[in-house]
Parts: sequence; structure tokens; C-alpha cells
Amino acid sequence: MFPRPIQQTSPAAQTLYKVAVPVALILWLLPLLGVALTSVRPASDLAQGNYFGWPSSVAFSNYAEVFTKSPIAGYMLNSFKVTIPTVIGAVALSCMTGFALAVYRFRSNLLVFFMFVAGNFVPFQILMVPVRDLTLNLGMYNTWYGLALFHIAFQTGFCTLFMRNFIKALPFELIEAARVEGVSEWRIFWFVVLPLMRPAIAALSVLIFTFIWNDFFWATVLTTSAETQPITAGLSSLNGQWIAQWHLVSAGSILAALPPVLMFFLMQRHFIAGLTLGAVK
Amino acid sequence: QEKRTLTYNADYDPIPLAAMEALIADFEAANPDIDVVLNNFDHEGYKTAIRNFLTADAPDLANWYAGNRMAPFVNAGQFMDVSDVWEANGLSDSLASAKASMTIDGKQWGIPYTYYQWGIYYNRDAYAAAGVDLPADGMTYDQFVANCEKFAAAGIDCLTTGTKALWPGAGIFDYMSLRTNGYEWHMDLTAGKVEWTDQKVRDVFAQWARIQPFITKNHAAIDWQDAAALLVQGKAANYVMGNFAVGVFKEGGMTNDNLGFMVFPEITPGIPRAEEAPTDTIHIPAGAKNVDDAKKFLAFMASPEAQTKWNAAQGQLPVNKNASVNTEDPFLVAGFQMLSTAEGGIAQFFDRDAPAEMAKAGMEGFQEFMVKPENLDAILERLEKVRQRVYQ
Amino acid sequence: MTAFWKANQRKLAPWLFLAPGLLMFAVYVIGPIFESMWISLYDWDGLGEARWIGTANYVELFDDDAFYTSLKNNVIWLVLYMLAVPAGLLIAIFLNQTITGIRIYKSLFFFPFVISQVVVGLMFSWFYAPDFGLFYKLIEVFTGQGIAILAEDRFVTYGIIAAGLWPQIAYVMILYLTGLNNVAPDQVEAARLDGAKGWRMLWYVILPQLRPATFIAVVVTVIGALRSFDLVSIMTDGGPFGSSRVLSFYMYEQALSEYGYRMGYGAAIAVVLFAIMMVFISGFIWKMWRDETER
Amino acid sequence: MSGVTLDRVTKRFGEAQVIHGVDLTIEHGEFCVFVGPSGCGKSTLLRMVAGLEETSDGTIRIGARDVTQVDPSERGVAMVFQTYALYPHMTVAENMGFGLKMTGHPKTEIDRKVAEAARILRLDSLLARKPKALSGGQRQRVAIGRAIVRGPEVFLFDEPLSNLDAELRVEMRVEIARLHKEIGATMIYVTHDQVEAMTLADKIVVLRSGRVEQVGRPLDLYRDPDNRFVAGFIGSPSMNFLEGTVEKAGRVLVPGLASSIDTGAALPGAGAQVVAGIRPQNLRLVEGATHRVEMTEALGGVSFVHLTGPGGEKIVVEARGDVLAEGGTMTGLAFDDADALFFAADEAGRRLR
Amino acid sequence: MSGVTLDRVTKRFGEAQVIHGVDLTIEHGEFCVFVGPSGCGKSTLLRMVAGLEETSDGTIRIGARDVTQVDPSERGVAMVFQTYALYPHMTVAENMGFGLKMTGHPKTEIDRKVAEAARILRLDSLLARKPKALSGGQRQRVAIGRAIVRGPEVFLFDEPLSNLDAELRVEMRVEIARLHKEIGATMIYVTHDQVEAMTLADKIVVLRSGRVEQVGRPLDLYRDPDNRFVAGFIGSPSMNFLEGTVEKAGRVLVPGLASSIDTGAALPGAGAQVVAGIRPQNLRLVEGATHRVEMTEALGGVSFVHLTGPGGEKIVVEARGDVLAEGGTMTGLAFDDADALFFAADEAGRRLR
Ligand SMILES: Nc1ncnc2c1ncn2[C@@H]1O[C@H](COP(=O)(O)OP(=O)(O)OP(=O)(O)O)[C@@H](O)[C@H]1O
Ligand SMILES: Nc1ncnc2c1ncn2[C@@H]1O[C@H](COP(=O)(O)OP(=O)(O)OP(=O)(O)O)[C@@H](O)[C@H]1O
Ligand SMILES: [Mg+2]
Ligand SMILES: [Mg+2]
Repeated sequence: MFPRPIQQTSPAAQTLYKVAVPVALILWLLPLLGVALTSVRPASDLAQGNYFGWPSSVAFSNYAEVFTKSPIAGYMLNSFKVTIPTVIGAVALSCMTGFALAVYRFRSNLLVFFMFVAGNFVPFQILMVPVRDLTLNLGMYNTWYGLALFHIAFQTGFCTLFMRNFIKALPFELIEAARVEGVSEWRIFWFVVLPLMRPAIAALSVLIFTFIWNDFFWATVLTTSAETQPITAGLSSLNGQWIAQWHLVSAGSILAALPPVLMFFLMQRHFIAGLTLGAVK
Repeated sequence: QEKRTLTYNADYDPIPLAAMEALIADFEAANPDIDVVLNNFDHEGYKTAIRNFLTADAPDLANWYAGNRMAPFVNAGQFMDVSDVWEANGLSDSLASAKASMTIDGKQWGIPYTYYQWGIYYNRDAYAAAGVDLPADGMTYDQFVANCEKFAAAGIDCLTTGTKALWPGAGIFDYMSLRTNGYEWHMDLTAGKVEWTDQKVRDVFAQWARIQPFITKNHAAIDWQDAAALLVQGKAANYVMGNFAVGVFKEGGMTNDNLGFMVFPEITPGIPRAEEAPTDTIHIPAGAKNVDDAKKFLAFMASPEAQTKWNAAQGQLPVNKNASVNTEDPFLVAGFQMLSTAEGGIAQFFDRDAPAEMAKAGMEGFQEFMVKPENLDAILERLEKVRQRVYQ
Repeated sequence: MTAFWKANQRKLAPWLFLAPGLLMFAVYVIGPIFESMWISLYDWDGLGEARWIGTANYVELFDDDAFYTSLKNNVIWLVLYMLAVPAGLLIAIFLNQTITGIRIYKSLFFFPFVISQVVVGLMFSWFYAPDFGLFYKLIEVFTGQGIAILAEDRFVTYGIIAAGLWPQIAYVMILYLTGLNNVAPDQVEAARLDGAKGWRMLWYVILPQLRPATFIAVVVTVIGALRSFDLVSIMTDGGPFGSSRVLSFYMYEQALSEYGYRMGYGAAIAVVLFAIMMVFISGFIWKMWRDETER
Repeated sequence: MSGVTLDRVTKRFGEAQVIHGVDLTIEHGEFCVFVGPSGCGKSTLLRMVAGLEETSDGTIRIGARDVTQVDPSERGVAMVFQTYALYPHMTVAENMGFGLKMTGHPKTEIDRKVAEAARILRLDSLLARKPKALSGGQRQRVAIGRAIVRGPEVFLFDEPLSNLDAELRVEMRVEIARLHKEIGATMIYVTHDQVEAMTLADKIVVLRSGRVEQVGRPLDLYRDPDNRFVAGFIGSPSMNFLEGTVEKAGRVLVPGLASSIDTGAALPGAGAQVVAGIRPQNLRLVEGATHRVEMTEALGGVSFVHLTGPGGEKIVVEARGDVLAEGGTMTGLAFDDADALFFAADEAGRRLR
Repeated sequence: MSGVTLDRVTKRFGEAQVIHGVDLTIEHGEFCVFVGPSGCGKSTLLRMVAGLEETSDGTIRIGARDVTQVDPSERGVAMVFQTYALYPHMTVAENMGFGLKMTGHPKTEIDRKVAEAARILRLDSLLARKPKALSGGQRQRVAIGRAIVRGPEVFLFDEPLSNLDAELRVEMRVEIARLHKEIGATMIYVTHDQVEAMTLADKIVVLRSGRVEQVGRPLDLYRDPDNRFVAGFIGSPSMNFLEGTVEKAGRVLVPGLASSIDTGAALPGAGAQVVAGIRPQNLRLVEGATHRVEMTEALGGVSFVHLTGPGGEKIVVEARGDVLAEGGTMTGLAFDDADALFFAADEAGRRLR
């Protein structure tokens, strides 16, 4: 283990370390703490220039105000409408593509695989104009499903990389054993491989959830109105309206950050496994 | 009874939004078979959104602006010719002052329903705090600059603005230009007929440079509302702004007693005074589904009653000459007075008079100039390059 | 039919499994890449007819100051973003202990990565805000004169990069924490017997083993740097006077923003960005290809 | 009748040819073991029989049926993998019944067959467990059970015991022998392990580099190898090989053994080089001073004495008991001439009989 | 002088105590082998000597120096790991020179020492390769080379050969024996392998559950074990254990062998239960019908005959040659009474002498 376990050092060093970690954490999260604090600061504090002191009172009313005076609830709902189908769609598609690329030897296997991988790293600006056009022509511009459809397609690249590597790491004998037993390919996928992919599916789901929830670029490109915009784009336009009302901006920010943060905390193990398995393999 | 819906995409801030909702209520009361659905957008976002919804998902009505700003949509066939509405309601007469800016190829493409003056808003308390005399009519630019030095001594920003969104800087430029070289020249400039490296352009910036040091330092980092707060708090004394800002000032706690308005001071003596008054308009997109009712709504919005009511609530000036101005509001009265005596002419605004690309480059240049006046040569050369491409 | 299926099942199966995903990907990703290259040869405002102008967009690009500003900023992004790699490593090493509650600490350190860049941008805007922002105040305390980072063309890009580094460091940290977890304990022990300690242990024994993690960290950091759009858009909108633009933002600005709508020109910028990215993508693919064929 | 017949079977991976025209007949009910050095193609050959690798050339018949192009599922074979390849998400019973379920057998029949297999393998009490909750040996039994349930004509095993520890290996080896006796199906078994090969096989096939070196009953291979490779490969410790010269017909001078050997083998002409082979078990230490003792490894019951011959030849002698010949002392060497085998001195090392 | 002395050495992992006050003296230049079942604490003890595990209690001395609290790199020990633990990114030469480089030796000296070690281990031609490009045996040699280069007083080996295949193991075993002879340093060696322990050790330490069961020379342990555990652990195949009853002083009835045995061992009173032990090598099949042959495993030179005694006792007999006793037939069993050992019938199984 590196570095040398702190337990093996002097008691003084151990104490120092135990103090240093929380202090470092507070410094690290300073922007977040500041915003969290501001989100419960009454507007009057800000007006009086009390930006950093202890809030004169805890104003959860800021949150109430955000909900009642802005369409943030609608934005969040839109985010869910885009995110959940995307998670389901991308994971479903990539289970199949990943299976195909991991299990079968065929000539263009690596080519197709690298195409997915390369597509996944493309700067998405290059897709912007054509995708916007395509969505317009399909009549799905400014709808949640237009956005979700694109996300599904684009995330399939990353998910395929992830799933393929995951399946590749499964013992291939499982598939051979099933083949010898006379199981058809689709049933091998469904009964043998899919049940084993549960951890990967969980990991990818949380990961994609966060990615899509936090997407801003495509939200601005493919949606325009409060009825369809997800929270990121919504927050950006609310920011244009809440000039100098930092308590509202903060409350809105915290609200926008909440679902992925919760997701992360609930599914932490899967989340990290997802990040690193997909990446480091 | 089945109601016909009329969708209307707009970009109102809260105050005008309330006013428009009230007007819509009136309209619906008068036309019980019509249901107006108002989609309100963030003001900045709207400018992007309109491109998309016009082609993809056109509403029946859409807000926009007069002048060059509507040309791309008209040329691309996205706005509907509404000359018939003008004809039928005699608008050529009642909206005469805006007819020119609504006309392309001899047809009218929308209905103007409001405009508002620009000028300098100031905080009387700040003047008092710095011991500076309140501005009087006929004040010259030299005097204004001299005042600025006094404000600087008192630790007050003489002139404030917030250029994070770029356009507030253009207001200052327009006045510098209109006051230095006059309306005709300014219109030539925005029409691309003058080189940006021209000496006369340099003259404009030379004048601007005189007050540049007294402009709020961090203007590039803040929005115009932030700057308004500075004025409200007395940290700044003057603000070149449109009349819509009055609402914000008052919301911040200012009253008619300490908020003042003045005409932008004279720079080159003898030039006919021109002013700036952007006009807001409503259009029918080419893809509108309910054109008949949309035209009804346009006629309604052109009516003196509607314009009176909306502008009274919003604190702006109606375009319909038969509408009345709220005489309770000293700023409107002053504005009305100022505009009606502007013998030089009335400009729309830099980003409405100049084509989009030129406007963007120009406003960036203005912002840069206000931060780094020493970069002027580079800025002008850049703008000239853009001019040559845009107007070719 | 069934006979045919039986005989060719294993040949056809992969393509059937691939079909939906491949179709979606081709329509939404692969096709558009080429379409963009095509569009970049046109003058098109997105409303009317597109006009073929050949390479004129590129010619213009090479005489466009804003393009060079964006390019320069992109390079700065790339270089400074790389700081996330050593910084993430340091934090990972700092946290790679087993004291009570360390799991919570690790996840809290990871927090910034989970948060949307929009929110991160807003947080840092608040952090940098002139007159009352914490950062502004700190500078004021130390130098007597606050600096509005986001209004200073000299500093603005660095200010945004700092905001971007925050979540990126968290990401790299997680990669390294996992990497450290997988460091072969026997090699560490062998090195301890060999007398390697501290920095020398890190340099000679640990870092070489962390190479896969480092590789991925570099890849995601490069991609993150080149894709940077959200923060620029939220924090400055490219300002002041365009000095914080990056290619990805400039492209959007030209193609879709209020004063833009030059689809062809925007596409040309995107193509340049793509070309730059392609250098890295090719490197990545090359390495993957080597790994794949080695086995 | 379900013997397996390979006829000029060939396998190429791209350019590389790894199986070179193997001919082989395995009788119905026979237990056939493939042995050979690592990489010689044992697994490949087995997988070709299973249908998991395509056959590049030649014919594979099971019983009378040509199965060369037949899908694995229809060959009537079952395979047990070194890694067990149990489906981790299914219980033991589900694992065993999976193949039948997928091929649409009714549930009652599946249950019956699974119960029967579980009885044979004494897995009854484990049927509801997941593989994770089983020991290595139990997993291996389940893997075998899965093969049994389908009632195949041919069982294929690829090093089924090599992941088990020494003790369990012995136990499972006995189990497999019992199973073969009980169900009497044809079995093909790949292993690295001398003991497994010798004790389980009816027939051992020695492979080298994709070619069959010799086929035969275990003790036949031990006693009567066809060539030097087989002689060296079968038996532990390995046979000692020493250079010799033909003195005259029926007599070979072997300097390394410090003696001449009389033999009935068909030798080449006098003066020709041959290789003499003699197993460590067949050598005895006697009084004398022809060989130097390098080292003695005493294992208790048996000792291996490492000698150097007059010309520096390395020779191992297996001695009973814990004979302690001190390193450095000189000794003599005795053996029965009949125990010596002779091989051609060339690369192929053909046995001289 | 660099023997290793352990004095009441104890190791606790949290609550669990895994080493229970071990006392042990290893002389300078001695080759000491730790054996014992998996998990008995062999590796832990070795790692405590290396300094890789802290010592909870007791003292460890190397030569005269108390090193209990000394850093691993300063104990003058070198360790060879089961996994080799080579640095994959360094060449063979760099791997071997790394320790010296870390302790700041000049480059020329490092090169000289590496060249010397490479010569001893015949690695000269591989110095520029990376570990990936080496075979298992070569890697193991590099790992040993890395240890040699540092010129330690004590070498520690933790199952260094268990990742090699059978053939290579034999070769490397000989190599290590040669090395020990050549450099004469103190060596401590952990293994699972009977043969390695018996052939390499000057002294074997048998561990069980963190306690020393017996220490002694290999053949002493084989011939004269202190208790039933050691007797069963040393020797392969394992000793047969059979229940017996003391008939009278000096005579034990062992029904499993169908005979009574005369012995000089100090037995408990008549009627008491004891356990008789006899090695498979010391049993002979003779005419008779006392035992049933279950199965014969013929390995060529030697055969193992599995018998069942009259009371169902399982007995293994090692027979020379390829004696083929058919399964199911009956046989008799003979042995020298002197080869039988006796143990107390309790848990500890103390040897009765
Ligand atoms: N898919 C493949 N592509 C190319 N070559 C292969 C492939 N599979 C096996 N080989 C080669 O075929 C030869 C035989 O391999 P095989 O696995 O049959 O050996 P084996 O006798 O089973 O060895 P082991 O005892 O190590 O399992 C080897 O040289 C191997 O490298
Ligand atoms: N870090 C540890 N924490 C807790 N218990 C441990 C630790 N390391 C070893 N043990 C326990 O100490 C005991 C001895 O382990 P050790 O590795 O020394 O056994 P061993 O004799 O080397 O076994 P093997 O032959 O399997 O290598 C085992 O019961 C093991 O579970
Ligand atoms: Mg194999
Ligand atoms: Mg161990």
C-alpha cells in the first residue's frame, strides 16, 4: 500500500492527519459550502452586505420562492423526462452492441468498436448543426424526446466501450458451455450474459444519469422553451433573470445539483466502479 | 364552445409581462372565442430561440424589434407581410413615426407598440454627496467631464454601466457618435458606409476616452442590473440607460425625488440633436397557424387604448400618436419631450441599426475600449475588417 | 428459413445485435460528422438557401482574430487542465489511508465532479464576483485592490479554467484512488526492502504502475479541455470582449447565438476542433488497438 | 455406437497451423486421454471435437455421423471446462437443467434428470445453492453433472482438475473413474498430469506440436514407447538418455553408463551413433568408482541420486529408502540390459526395436 | 555471524493472534525451511523477519543485532516473493540494481555487482529485457538475482517456485541448492512442497496454527516424528494411520492391519487406545485374504494400491514396478514391526517412544 499506512507512523503524525483531512475538505468544498450557505441566507442579509457572516436567520423560504416564482419544478421534471429514457435506451442498446463486439469474432469487429469509441470522444460541436437540423426535420425540435433520442445515440458510444470491456472480462467458457448445450445466441444473451451484467448496468445507469442530467450544451441546442428545457438550461436562463439575487441562484443551483448528488451517494460503489471500469478497464 | 388558441412567444421581464397579461385578458374578454397562450422566454435566450421556433415550431405571434434587426427574418420569408392590417386600421397615420422602421420592400412586417427613450439617469443623492451641482438643461460634455473628476475625488463612479451582456456599452457609443458626428453620419456608419478607421470614428472615441477613466471599473463583469444597484446605492452617479431601467431603480428604492434624468450632453456644438429610442414590435411568423386571429391581435395591439394601457404600466412611450402618455411619470414626460424635440433624428440602437455580425463585433470593441482604451487602433482595424466582410 | 438461420446464426447474430445501436450511432454521430464537414463549405444562415463557397470559410478563419484568440485559449486550457493530473494524484495519495470515515471523505472530495458544470460555473461566478465575492475579497485583503477576474481579459481564462479544474481534479483523484488500490503490494514491499522511500518510491515504483490510470486521466482531461463549453457560456459568455472564447464556444456563437447564424462558418470551426481532437483520438485508438491485438 | 473418429483433421489459425492432419479412432465407451507439452494443441483438438473451433480440413465423425460442419449443440457432446464455467447466477439445479430447459424439455423431465445426475454425483443436498457457495471440488462435480444431464454420447474434459488442490485432485480423479465405469460413455480427457493420464486412461494420445506421437494403453507407452519424445514424456522422473555407439550387431557401447549393453533391438551398423534410454527406477547403485555422486535428494521413502558419468553425462538414479550417498563420492552403476531402450540419434529419435 | 534468532515472537492482527510465541534459532549459513498447512503462519513469520510485518511481541535478532524495530531496508535481508514482484517497467539489469541505486551506490559498482549476479544465475544475455519478455523460470532467477545483488546476510524465500511448472521447479530447485552452496548465506525458505523441503533443507521447521510442532533435519523428521501431525505431514503418500489397542506391554493389536505389532515404544496400560502409523512404502502385498483391493494406480515405475482393511480402514500401499492387483480381489499385507510408529490417541497425537 502506498503511501505507508498512517497507522504505522507516530501518534503525532496520526493526529495531524486526522485534523488535516477535514480541514482540506472544507477548503476543497469552499465554493459549494458558500453557495449552500447563501441558499439559506435571507435576501435582507445580501442587501446589507452580509455575504459571509453567519446568516441572520435560516431562510428556507428561498427554496419555496424558487419553486413558486420560477418554473424550476417544471425544469426538473423535464430533466427527468430526458434523463430516464436516455438511461434506459442507452443501456439497452449498449448491452446488445457490447455483447456483439465482445463475443463474436468477425472481420470488422475492431473497426466497429473503434468507431464507437472514437465517436464517443468527438467534440460534440461538430455534431451540433446537423443534429439540430435532423431534429428539426424529424419534428422533434424542442421536445424532450428529441433531446433524449440524441443522447441515447451519443451515449451508446461510451456505453458500448464500457459494456464490451465488461463482457470481455466475463469467462468466455460460459458462452461456450451454453453453445455446447444448444442454447441459441439470443437466449445466451438473455439468460446467460444479461444476468451477469447487472453490476455493469447499475454502474452505467448512475453514470449516464449524471452525465445527462448535467448536460447543458445539447439542452441549449435542442430545446428553447421553459416547457421543455431541462434544469441546466433552465438554471442558466433563470440566472439571467435573477440578477444579483444570489440567494435564489444558490438555491436553484443546489436544487439542480441534488438529484445527481443523491444518485451518487446511493449508488456510490457502482458509480466509481463505472467510472474506472469504463475507463481503466 | 371550442376556443381557438393563439400562441404568442414573447420575452418580457416581470413588469411588462404583467402588463401584457392584463392586455391579453382584455383581448380575450373582447374575443371570448380566442385563447391566447403566452410563452414567455428569458430575454436573452429569446434572441436565440426565435431562430429555432420560427422554422420549427412557429407560434402565431412573436416579439421582435424594428429596423435592420428584422431584416434577416423578412428576407428569409419567416415573417408575414401585414400591410393589410396597417391598411385596414389606418396605421400608416397613427403609427407614422415608426412606419419607416417597419417597412422593407414597401411592405410592413409587424406592429410597433412601444418605444422608450435613452438618456442619462442620475442619482441626486450622489450629486449631493460629491458636492456636485445637479445637471441643468443645456449642459455640455466638458461640464460633464469636469463633474466626473469631482465624483472621482469623492470616490463615486461618475458613470456606471454593466457590459457583461455587451449591449449597454453600445448605448454609450451611440450617444458619443450621435453627439460627435450627428445622426446622418451615425446612420452611415451603421449602414457600413463609413470605414471604422476613419478619423471621424477616432474623434468619437477620443471624446469617449475622456470619460472612460470614470466609468465603473468592473463593468465588464456585471450585468446592467448590477450597475443599476450601484446607482441606487449612490456608488455611481450617472447611468446611460434606456427608460426601462426606471422600474429597476425604483424597485431598488429610488423615487422621483432622488432619481433624475437628463438628455445626453452636447459634444460638438451645433449638430442637430438626435436621440435613441428602440422600438419593440410584434410579428406574425410565416408559419403561423391561426393567422386571422393573429391579425386581430395585431390590430388590437396597434390601438391607442392598448398602447396607452401597456405603456402606462411599463413606463414607456406608445407609438400610436393617439395614445396618451402617463403625465404622472416625470421620466415619460421628459422622454416624450426629448424625443419630440429631437430634430436630428431618432436612432434605434446599435444592434438594431447595424447587421448582427457587425453589431456583435462592434459591441465587443466598445467593451474592450472601455476596459483598455489603449487598444483602440487594434479594435478599429478589427471592426473595419468585419465591416468589409459583412457589407460586401 | 430455419435451416438457413441455424446454419448462419453465428454469422448473423452479431449484426442483429449491433443493428439498433449502430443505426442510432450512425444517424446521430457518424453521419453528422461528415455532414458538418460538408456544411463547412457553404455559406448558410440556417434560414434560407445554403450557398456553396468552397473553402472560403477556412480562408476567413485563418484571418480571424477571434479564431486565434479561441485557439490560444484552447491551448491554455489544454496545458493548464493538465494540472488536474498531478493535483488529482496528490489528493489521491493524501486520501489513500484507512482511517475511520475515510470513505465519506473520499466521496465528499469527489463531489464537484457530480455537480453540473452549470452549477459549478455559477458557484465560481459567485466566488469571483466583484465587490463581494470571496476571491475578490481575498485579493483585496492581500493586495489592497480587488480583481474582478471575469472582467479582466488577462485573467478571465485562468479564472474559468480554475473552475473547470475543480471537478476535473476530483475525477482524476478517483481514477488514481482506484489505481492506488490496485498497486501490487508485493512490488511495494520489494521496493521497501530495496530501500525506496517517499518520493523515490512514488517515482520509481508507484507511478509506473499507475500508468493506465495516468493514461486515462490524461485522455479525459484532454477531452474535457477541448470540449469546454458550459463554463465559458455560463461564466462569461466568451467575454470580456471575446477574450475567454474557446473553439467550442466560438463555434456555437457563430452558428447559433443571437448575433451568429453562420452555420457554415461555425461548422468550419468545429472541423478544426475536430481535427485537433483527432490527434488525441488517434493516439487513444492506436493504444487500444495495440492492447487489443497484443492478447 | 458413438466412438469418435478423426480423419486427417487440420486446424489453422490464420497463417499458423496448429493441428497437422491428425488421424485418431476412439472406441465407443473408451476413456481417451490427450497429453503433451503446453501448446501442443490438446485443447484445440478437443474443442474441434466439441465444435467450438471450426475444423480447417479433414473429417470428424461421432458414431457414424459426419459432424464436421454440425453446430456444437447438435453433436451430442458435453464439455467440462477447466474453469467449470458454471453460470454464477443460477442454482446448482438450474445450472444442470439449463441446457434441457433451453432446448424445450418439459419441466418434470428436467427435474427427473437433474435429480438422477445429482444422485450419481452426490450433489443432492447442494441443488439449491449458487456456485459461489460451493467448494472447488463441488463446483467441478456440478460441471460434470451439467454434462451428464444432457445424456451425451461423448464427454469432453479439458484439464478439469487442474484448478483443484492436490488432495481434491486425487479425490475427483477417483470420482471420474467411477463415473466412467458407471455410465460407460465415450470420454476424451485433456491433462497435464502424469498421474491422471496413467491412472484414468484406457488409451493415451501423446501429442507434440499438433501431431500424434503415439497412441496406446498407459503401461504400453511406459514400457514400449515409439520414440524418444514419448519415452521422455511418460514416466517420472524422466528417463535418462545417454549417447551410445554400436559396437557390433546386438551390442552398444554406452560410455555414460560405463558399460556395453546387449540388446535384441534392430541396430544400425557398427560405429553408428544411437541413444540409450534407461529409467531411474531401473538403475542401481553398486560398489565401484565409475560415477560421481553430485547430490542426493532424500525424500524419505525414496531418494534420487544425481550422478555425473565419466563423460560428464547427467544421470538420475531412483533408490529405495533413504540411501545417503554423500555428494562427491564415487559409485558404480548396475542395471539389467533388458531395461535399456534404444533410439535413433536423430531429431525424431525413433525407437529401435 | 548472521544467524537469525526468534525469541518468543508473537503476531496479532487486531484481535486474531496468528503467531504464538515462536522460539527458533537458525545458524549462520543454514538453509532453514518452513513447512505447514495453508494458513499456519509461515509467510507471516517470514515477513516478520523481513520487517514487512511488525512484530507484536518478542525479539528478532539477526547476528547479534536486535532488528525487531529496524526498517526492512536496514536489516540486511533480501526477499524473493512467490509472485517474483519484479518491477515490470524496468529491465532485468535495472531490477537487479534498483536496491543499490536507492541506497546511493555509484553506477560502476552497481554494474559490477549486477554483472556478477547475472553470471552466477546465467542471466547475462537477458539483462536488457523487460520481465514481460521472460519465462517463469527466468523471472524467478531475476528475482533471486535482485536479492543476491544486495549482498544480504539473510535470504528469505516465500514459496519461490510454486508458480512454476513441474519441470522448471525441479530445475530451479537444483539451482537454489547450488546457490546456497556457492554463497553460503543464511536462507529461510517457505514452501508447500514436500520434495523441496526434504531436498533443500538443512533444518525443517514444521508449523501448525502459529506454533512450532517440530524442528529438525529432514530425514530425522521423516523417521522420527514427534507427533502424529508431523508424521502425517512429512512423506508422500501420507502415512497410514490405524487404530490399535494395547494388548500388553510391548504389543499392540491393530485390526486394520490384521495383526499385532511388537514394539519397544512406551505404551500406556493394556486396553488403552493408541494409533499406529505405517508408511505406504513399508507395506508389502503378500498372499492372503485380509484386505480388499479397491483400485490400483499404476504409474509405471511405481503403483499405489488402495486397500480396505477388515474394519473398512483405508490403506495405501506403494508397490514397486507395475504390479497390477485387480480391483475387487483380496490380498494379504506384510511389514516389519520396526517400521510401525505409535501415537497417543488424543487430539495432540504425541509420539509414543
Ligand atoms: N485463437 C487462437 N489463435 C491463434 N492461435 C491459437 C489460438 N488458440 C490456440 N492457438 C495456438 O494453438 C496452439 C495450441 O493451443 P492449445 O490451447 O490447443 O494448446 P494446449 O495443448 O491446450 O496447451 P495447454 O496445455 O497450455 O492448455 C498454441 O500454439 C496456441 O498458441
Ligand atoms: N493482514 C492480515 N490480517 C489478518 N489476518 C491475516 C493477515 N495476514 C495473514 N493473516 C492470517 O494469518 C494466518 C497466517 O497467514 P499466512 O499467510 O502466514 O499463512 P501461510 O502459512 O503463509 O499460508 P499459505 O501456505 O496459504 O501461504 C492466516 O490465518 C491468515 O488468515
Ligand atoms: Mg489447453
Ligand atoms: Mg504464505
